[in-house]
Amino acid sequence: LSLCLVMDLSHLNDAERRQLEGLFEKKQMQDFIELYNGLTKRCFDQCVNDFTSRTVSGKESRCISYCVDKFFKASQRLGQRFAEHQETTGSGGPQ
Amino acid sequence: LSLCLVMDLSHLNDAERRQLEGLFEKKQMQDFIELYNGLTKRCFDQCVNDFTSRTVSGKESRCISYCVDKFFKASQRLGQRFAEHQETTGSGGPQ
Amino acid sequence: LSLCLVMDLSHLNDAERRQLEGLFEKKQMQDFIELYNGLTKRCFDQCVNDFTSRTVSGKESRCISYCVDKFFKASQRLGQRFAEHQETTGSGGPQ
Amino acid sequence: TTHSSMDALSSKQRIMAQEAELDALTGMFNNLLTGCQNKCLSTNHHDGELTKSESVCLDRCAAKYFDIHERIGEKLQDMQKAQMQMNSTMQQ
Amino acid sequence: TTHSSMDALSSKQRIMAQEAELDALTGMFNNLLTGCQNKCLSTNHHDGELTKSESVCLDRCAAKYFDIHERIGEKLQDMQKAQMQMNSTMQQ
Amino acid sequence: TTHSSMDALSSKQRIMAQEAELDALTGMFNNLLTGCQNKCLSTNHHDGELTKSESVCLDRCAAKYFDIHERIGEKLQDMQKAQMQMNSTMQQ
Repeated sequence: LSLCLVMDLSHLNDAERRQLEGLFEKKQMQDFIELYNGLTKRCFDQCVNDFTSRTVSGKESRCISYCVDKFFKASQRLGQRFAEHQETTGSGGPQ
Repeated sequence: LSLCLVMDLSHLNDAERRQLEGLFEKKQMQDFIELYNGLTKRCFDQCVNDFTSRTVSGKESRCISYCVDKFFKASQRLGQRFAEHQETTGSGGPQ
Repeated sequence: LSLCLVMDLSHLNDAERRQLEGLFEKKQMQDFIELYNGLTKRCFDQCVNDFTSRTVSGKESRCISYCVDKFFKASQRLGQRFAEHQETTGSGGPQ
Repeated sequence: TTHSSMDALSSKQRIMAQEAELDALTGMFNNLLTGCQNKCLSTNHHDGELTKSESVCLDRCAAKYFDIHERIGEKLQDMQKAQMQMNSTMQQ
Repeated sequence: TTHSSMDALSSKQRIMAQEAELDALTGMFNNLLTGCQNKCLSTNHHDGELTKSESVCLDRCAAKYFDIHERIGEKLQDMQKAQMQMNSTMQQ
Repeated sequence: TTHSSMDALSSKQRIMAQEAELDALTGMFNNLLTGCQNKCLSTNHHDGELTKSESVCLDRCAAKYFDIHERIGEKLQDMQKAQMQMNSTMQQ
């Protein structure tokens, strides 16, 4: 969610950085939307498989809640590993 | 295919609405392309599994036709449920 | 990777073609990024399933290398079939 | 409440917000389509009609999807607020 | 027929149409790649070469994919025309 | 080496390169999330906590992912260079 903080922008001047900030803001919005829809998709797929009723059951509801919690804990952990990796390899990736 | 009709645009002025229309037109084109490619992928995956010939068999051809028909009937039904849901919850979703 | 070469641009004038070239350049960058991430995802999914160690094993390493090679050989072959198909059907696809 | 918060935004931001809403709706609808078709439709196509049980399944699937989408949305908004507060604290 | 219909468009619209065509081709090609690789390539990689049967499978898979892509395209165009007529009726 | 090559670019190109880098990082991170969560997390949710073995698996999965991502990146760059040389030969 904050990949922008990971990037090395020291070679840009102030005007370029301001322009990028607007772009980053838009991307963060898109990332949030994708996160939201992707998380719903993931947990819905894993937790809801009974269509004899149109009401979410207690069991499904708990599963969803655990699925979301686990997703964020796993994302946070992988995010830390990712940040550590970026620090050791510099700006990383092909340019 | 017509999610734009579902959205509440009453808080925008005329100039803003015109600008959005251009944007919507472009998105509708992209949505159509995604629909086309996604539908081909879905029905191809489900119906074509025999590669002893390079010609689509009668059985495969019927399967594709049924798959497309069912896709649109299901989409229409889910679209109705979606529209009903949007009406009851207002513009819905996080802003 | 060079779908732009497949398209028929004879109905555009020089200015339009120059504008498209800038657009194509951006898309090629995005395509390269998607190819890179998609290929990593594909071969990682197929080759790495042992998490008793944090080091990539010799077996995994060979699998990755073969997976990448095969991906490119298959892509090249399918790319040839695609180009042949585009030639026979003209610019193809809905407009 | 949506409209009053919208009034404070510039024209450009309002268009961007509307575009984001359309993207969010499109993404949600596409996931609903894929998810409920995968869960409810037989992949063994004998004809092009939806069976009665497929139709009922789609309706229930949609109802459950909307419910869960909303719950997760509320959870995300809480987390986002918490993160924004943390960010604004860090920027000071 | 494509060119004559193109001539009636503005420069901006022609660029947009060309961009849409590139997006359509890219999407189609990516689906062809993924679909036919999934159907034809062994995931048990013993070396980096395509076997003879994998190569033949890829060729046949591509031929079938193009055929089906076209059929579905024709069906979609018919439906799109019908919907556009419906829309223009509704707008009147 | 990155910065010296960056200096030769125009402002617009530098922004585009930075945007491409963000897209690349975002795509890589999303694939890491999906891939390692699929490989390491049980889908049988008994509570909202990561187990010890899930946490260890995520760490190892990430380490392997970074390694393989880099290897494939190097291979791709070699191939891209070869293709660019081929393209420049063809354009002459």
